[in-house]
Amino acid sequence: MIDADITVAAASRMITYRDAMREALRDALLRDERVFLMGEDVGCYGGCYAVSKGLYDEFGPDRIRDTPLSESTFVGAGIGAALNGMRPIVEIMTVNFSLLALDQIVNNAATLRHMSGGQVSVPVVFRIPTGAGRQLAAQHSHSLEGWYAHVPGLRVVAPATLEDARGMLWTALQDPDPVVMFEHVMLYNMEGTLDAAAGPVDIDRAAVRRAGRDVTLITYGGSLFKTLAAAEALAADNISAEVVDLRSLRPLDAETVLASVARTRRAVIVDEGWRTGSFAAEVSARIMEGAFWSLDAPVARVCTAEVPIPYPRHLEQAALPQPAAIVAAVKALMGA
Amino acid sequence: MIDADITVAAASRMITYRDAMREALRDALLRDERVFLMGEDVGCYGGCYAVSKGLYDEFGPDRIRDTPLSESTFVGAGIGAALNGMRPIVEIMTVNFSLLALDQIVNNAATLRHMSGGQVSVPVVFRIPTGAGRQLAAQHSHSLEGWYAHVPGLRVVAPATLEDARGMLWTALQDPDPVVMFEHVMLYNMEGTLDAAAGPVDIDRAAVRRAGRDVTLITYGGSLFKTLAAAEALAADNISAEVVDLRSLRPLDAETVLASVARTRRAVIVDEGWRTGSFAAEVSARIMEGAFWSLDAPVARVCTAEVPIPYPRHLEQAALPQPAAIVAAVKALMGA
Amino acid sequence: MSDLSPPPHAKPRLTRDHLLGLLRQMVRIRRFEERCGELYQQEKIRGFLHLYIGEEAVAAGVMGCLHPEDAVVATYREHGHAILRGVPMTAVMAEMYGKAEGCSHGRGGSMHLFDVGTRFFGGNAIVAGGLPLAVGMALADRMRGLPRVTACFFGDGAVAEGEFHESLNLAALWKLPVLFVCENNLYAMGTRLDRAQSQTDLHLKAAVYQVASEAVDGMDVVAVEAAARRMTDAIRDGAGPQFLECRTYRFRAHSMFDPQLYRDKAEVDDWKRHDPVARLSAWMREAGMLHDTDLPTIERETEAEIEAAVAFAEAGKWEPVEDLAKDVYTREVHP
Amino acid sequence: MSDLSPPPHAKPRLTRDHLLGLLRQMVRIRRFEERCGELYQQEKIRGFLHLYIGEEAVAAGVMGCLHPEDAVVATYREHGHAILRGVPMTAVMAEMYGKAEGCSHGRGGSMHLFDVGTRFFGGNAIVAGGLPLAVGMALADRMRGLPRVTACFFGDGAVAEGEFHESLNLAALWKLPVLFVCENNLYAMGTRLDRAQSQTDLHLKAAVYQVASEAVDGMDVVAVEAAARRMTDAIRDGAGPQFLECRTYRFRAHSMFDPQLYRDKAEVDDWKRHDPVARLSAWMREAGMLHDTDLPTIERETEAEIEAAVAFAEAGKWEPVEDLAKDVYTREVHP
Ligand SMILES: Cc1ncc(C[n+]2csc(CCOP(=O)(O)OP(=O)(O)O)c2C)c(N)n1
Ligand SMILES: Cc1ncc(C[n+]2csc(CCOP(=O)(O)OP(=O)(O)O)c2C)c(N)n1
Ligand SMILES: [Mg+2]
Ligand SMILES: [Mg+2]
Repeated sequence: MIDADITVAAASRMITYRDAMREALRDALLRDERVFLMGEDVGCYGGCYAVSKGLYDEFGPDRIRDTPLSESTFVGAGIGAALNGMRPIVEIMTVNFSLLALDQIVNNAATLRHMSGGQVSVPVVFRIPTGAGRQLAAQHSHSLEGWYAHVPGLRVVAPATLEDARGMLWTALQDPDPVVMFEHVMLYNMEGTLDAAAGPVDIDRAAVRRAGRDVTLITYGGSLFKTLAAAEALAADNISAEVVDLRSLRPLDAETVLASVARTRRAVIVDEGWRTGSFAAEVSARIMEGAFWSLDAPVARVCTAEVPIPYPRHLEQAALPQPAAIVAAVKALMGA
Repeated sequence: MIDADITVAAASRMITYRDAMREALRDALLRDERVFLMGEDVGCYGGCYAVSKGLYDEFGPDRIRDTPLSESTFVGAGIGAALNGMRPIVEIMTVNFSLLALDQIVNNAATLRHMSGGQVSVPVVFRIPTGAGRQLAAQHSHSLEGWYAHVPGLRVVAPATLEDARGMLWTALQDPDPVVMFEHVMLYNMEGTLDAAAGPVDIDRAAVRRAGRDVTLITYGGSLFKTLAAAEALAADNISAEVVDLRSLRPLDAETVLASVARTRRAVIVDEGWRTGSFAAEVSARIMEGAFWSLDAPVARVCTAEVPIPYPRHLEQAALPQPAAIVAAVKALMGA
Repeated sequence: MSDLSPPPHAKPRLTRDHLLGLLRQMVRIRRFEERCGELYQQEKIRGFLHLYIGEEAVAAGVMGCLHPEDAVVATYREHGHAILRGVPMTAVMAEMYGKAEGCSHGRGGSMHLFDVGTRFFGGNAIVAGGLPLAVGMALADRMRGLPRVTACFFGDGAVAEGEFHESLNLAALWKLPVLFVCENNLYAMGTRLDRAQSQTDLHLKAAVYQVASEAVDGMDVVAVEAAARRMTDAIRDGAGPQFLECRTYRFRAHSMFDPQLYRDKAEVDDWKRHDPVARLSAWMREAGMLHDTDLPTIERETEAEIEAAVAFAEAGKWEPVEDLAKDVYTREVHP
Repeated sequence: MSDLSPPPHAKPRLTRDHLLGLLRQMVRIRRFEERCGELYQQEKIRGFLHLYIGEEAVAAGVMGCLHPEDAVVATYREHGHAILRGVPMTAVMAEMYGKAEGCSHGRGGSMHLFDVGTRFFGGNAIVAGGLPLAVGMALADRMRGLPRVTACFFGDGAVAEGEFHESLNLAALWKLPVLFVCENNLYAMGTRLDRAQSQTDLHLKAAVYQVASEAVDGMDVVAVEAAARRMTDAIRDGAGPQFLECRTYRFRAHSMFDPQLYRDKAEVDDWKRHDPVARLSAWMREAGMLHDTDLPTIERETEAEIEAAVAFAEAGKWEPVEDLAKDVYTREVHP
């Protein structure tokens, strides 16, 4: 998807997001013997999205650990193992099923450090595929990143690029606290070039993925490429859009967002969550609080329609944020 | 708390929020034989917050139905019973435990109508005590109303006054779709006068609880009385604050909010949720989108500090929104 | 409604007519599913598609024991159940296409077939998510004094979920009229039962809740039906919930994305020797109950039914995009 | 660490010294809890307070079988467990006050006692929420090759939760070194066991997962200890998880808010006749093992320990409000 048409440089290679993620897993398993991967069908089956394919053969059933269908308990077990000297990576097959494990994440992973007065840390990483776009209908298409970003004690990241898919996991594992990593399911097949030496990246700062003057488009995860496409379309109309990829939802790098908006004086937030109560609302509120006086127009949101995701493709696509809607929102702001 | 010092009129009586809620339950059980109450310790024990005390003796174990500790299943059973001709009221002991039932609420209650193409309705009411203030520490003090308000297919209400405690339940039961009703635990002991003829109230519109000119304070549930106290304090400083009680979080009555802000040109939102990703963010974003050009100052939020609620009273109180912080936020906006 | 609905308290029947009926039902599922697999390759059907091929004896054996007023709650692997319950194949196929004429008006797709007319309550894509619903439906019947059964289908994988435990307990505690049908096909996606559960005799797990519980050969439709009839009769007699473990096998991949790295072809082939359709026809043939023209007739009629369903689906309409926000609430609500 | 920690593989001992130790531990809990009840009335302790009075034999019987490197995961009714595990009574009492000197630095309160030094991992206020944690801790020990036991305490009510089912399965499937201790006090708040669970023999529920399982008289500290010793020995020998159901009773209300409408005083009085403290002292007295000065000495020493704990808590400091945001993250993070 991105960079796909750029010639591959000597020190870089073509790779998919899926493979970059698998490399990151392999790398972590090789670097630290305390690391193991646990989840439904991560082993024998090769992972529901084939991310861990091959790792079972290489690392064996102890470290690539298939679990029964018991989301609450294997997530809780990951927390317990982290308390007791391991560095678990727990894959929850999709965010949809993470609802069954939310109690463990909110009431244990996020609170144990605080409730114990700082005696323990919970160095666990939750990998959670998220998002819609595959016609999986109402129970299999949620985008709940914003909920996780609400919870003190958690860190929440969303790798959108190949670099981040390759690099965020190790950084997350080095973090003493629980990190929730959201991987948008539509990104796995994305292919592009990655530096051969690509490695750990920070998980603290937002990134400006495209510089621009007239408006700031703020997004994360699966919506990044739709937003970049919208920016491209806007450029054709002589509107110069800056694109900020949040990368981390908690903590939120408000500084980068506000600095951009201070320059462009306009902002549109793109978020696959349902509009009401979306994470986009938080970003909008932060801009309200931190850049109100620089705004030339109200901050707008492009989110998912307030409907459980329908099965047919045309309705699903109509429900989700699309480049055309982003372009329209920007033009409305520009009074164009 | 409110009205406590007003003389009781002939046609009204003193009553607590708890008793008003119990009257509403009794009323519903008498009016409609399809109604039953189900939950942990609602029967023999008399309800964790004594709301259903006495009803077990009056209506028997079938209609005041004690459940095992199995949040996911008795909530799902409430949904199933609603699908099949009953009008269940399901009490989840507190919002903290509702995390264990969230899958059933999000993936079944909220989606069954849509997934079935409109063939079924799910007329269930979930009663969920919420909020902090009783020194119950990190796992027992959540305010997750905003999460529920994010979900299409649900209606979410928060009765804050005696009238609403008495009146919202029946209206909710008349609604063909699932209604989640949040009762703030600090309100149960609140006493005041209630009209003897008090009955069903709408669950669609926000209410202006106090008229004012200089600033709009927007809140709901347990924070209403802190907000009214702040308005009172501001009045002493000649700042006239209007107080809007949202009453319904989903749908959100943006019209009432925007109309008020259009008049006062300033707004502060008070919400017991943690600040980042709070429902207050949504309200702020709506004002951004709907009243930006009328604003004389950025909309501010007074929320809970980003910390799991600590046990000691002084720290718990410091974490929660308080009248002093509301007053300070308003004064900051007024440039005072 | 299934055309196999028996009168109350009927005994298992081994008449030619009855067995031919069972055979026909299994063939209807088999051919329908095969056609769906092709349509998936042609990208007519999208999303997830979970085929039931190999497991037909379970749905066929159970469904005939239900009455019209009973209810069914199923999983994402539920096309066969829907069809045998009496949801018109046309409406099921249109739903797989996502057309407005689908049984869920196109909104649900393969995993969310609904049909209130035949009391078919989905189509649930959350593993074990249907069990609490079934318990609640049965609770409503009990409270309303209606002598109905709710049949709840789920897999071996669902037995590991917490909701299984909670639901069995609640149904047993309140003696609710639920028939739990565990379709134990030995795998939950790629995870073999013994790699997921310490107790692999799943009916023992149910028995500990004081639920009457039994395991049967799920490749033998007659055995399944006999057990299901005993159990539905018992439920109607007030004996409370019953648990039927059907030992079966899926011949196809878990879904259309599954490369089946986790099992040998030899294992699949072994199981195919117990093919429920072949087995019943062979048995009937030996017993002189299957005439030479029977199967060809069934096949021909089924083929015609399927082609009509495909034609219906093809002719169906896409719901207009303007209707996107429909059917979220019963009354209009603007968030 | 508990001063009763036995050498590995010790057999149950019925020596005077050993029994006196058990008696002392039970008295320590009893008197501590009584004092906490008073302090609650005086509003020194706030929030929820769940007293363990009546159930002391369980903690006393089990805790002595654990080694220093073992771990404990408990519930909101865990003061006794913390004290017997070796968390200083001073730090426990300061925690109940919410003082900075508390074992959880005041942040947790009565329901969240933590002490990493004695490997006491809480204090969990979500019913059954500790079971997955315990399973995970045991998994880590197994993967790290450490021969440790994780003891997990929970009530009869927790057995109805989905996490019980999932955790027993996972521990059994992976043969993890967990001692599950079910404190069956017949009630979950106001709900009597037989009104909540269809199977009231809880150890049978555990057995179905292939977990070695046993029920003992939880009012008899010697019986509890003997069973716990066998089980911890078995776990150390690699036998996998074990489940110990202790049949006990709480003499007090569920928490300080409970008017106890759900049970008769007569039932409580009946159970009080099995008071574990009275029972052990009577038995020792009969056996000539309890000298006249023993109990008074224990009582006096316990009284002194408790008064010192109260004085410590009273003298403790309130954490400054400026520190509110502390201990949310290990490194500084600004959301
Ligand atoms: C709660 C939940 N977790 C995970 C999944 C993903 N998933 C879908 S089907 C399946 C396997 C279920 O196995 P089983 O219950 O045996 O049914 P089968 O597919 O074999 O019919 C899994 C893991 C899901 N849909 N829901
Ligand atoms: C998941 C959850 N649901 C409900 C509660 C409220 N609650 C606290 S203790 C309790 C009873 C638990 O009973 P049991 O497990 O038998 O333990 P006991 O209190 O008898 O020691 C309940 C319902 C809770 N804390 N967590
Ligand atoms: Mg299966
Ligand atoms: Mg109990």
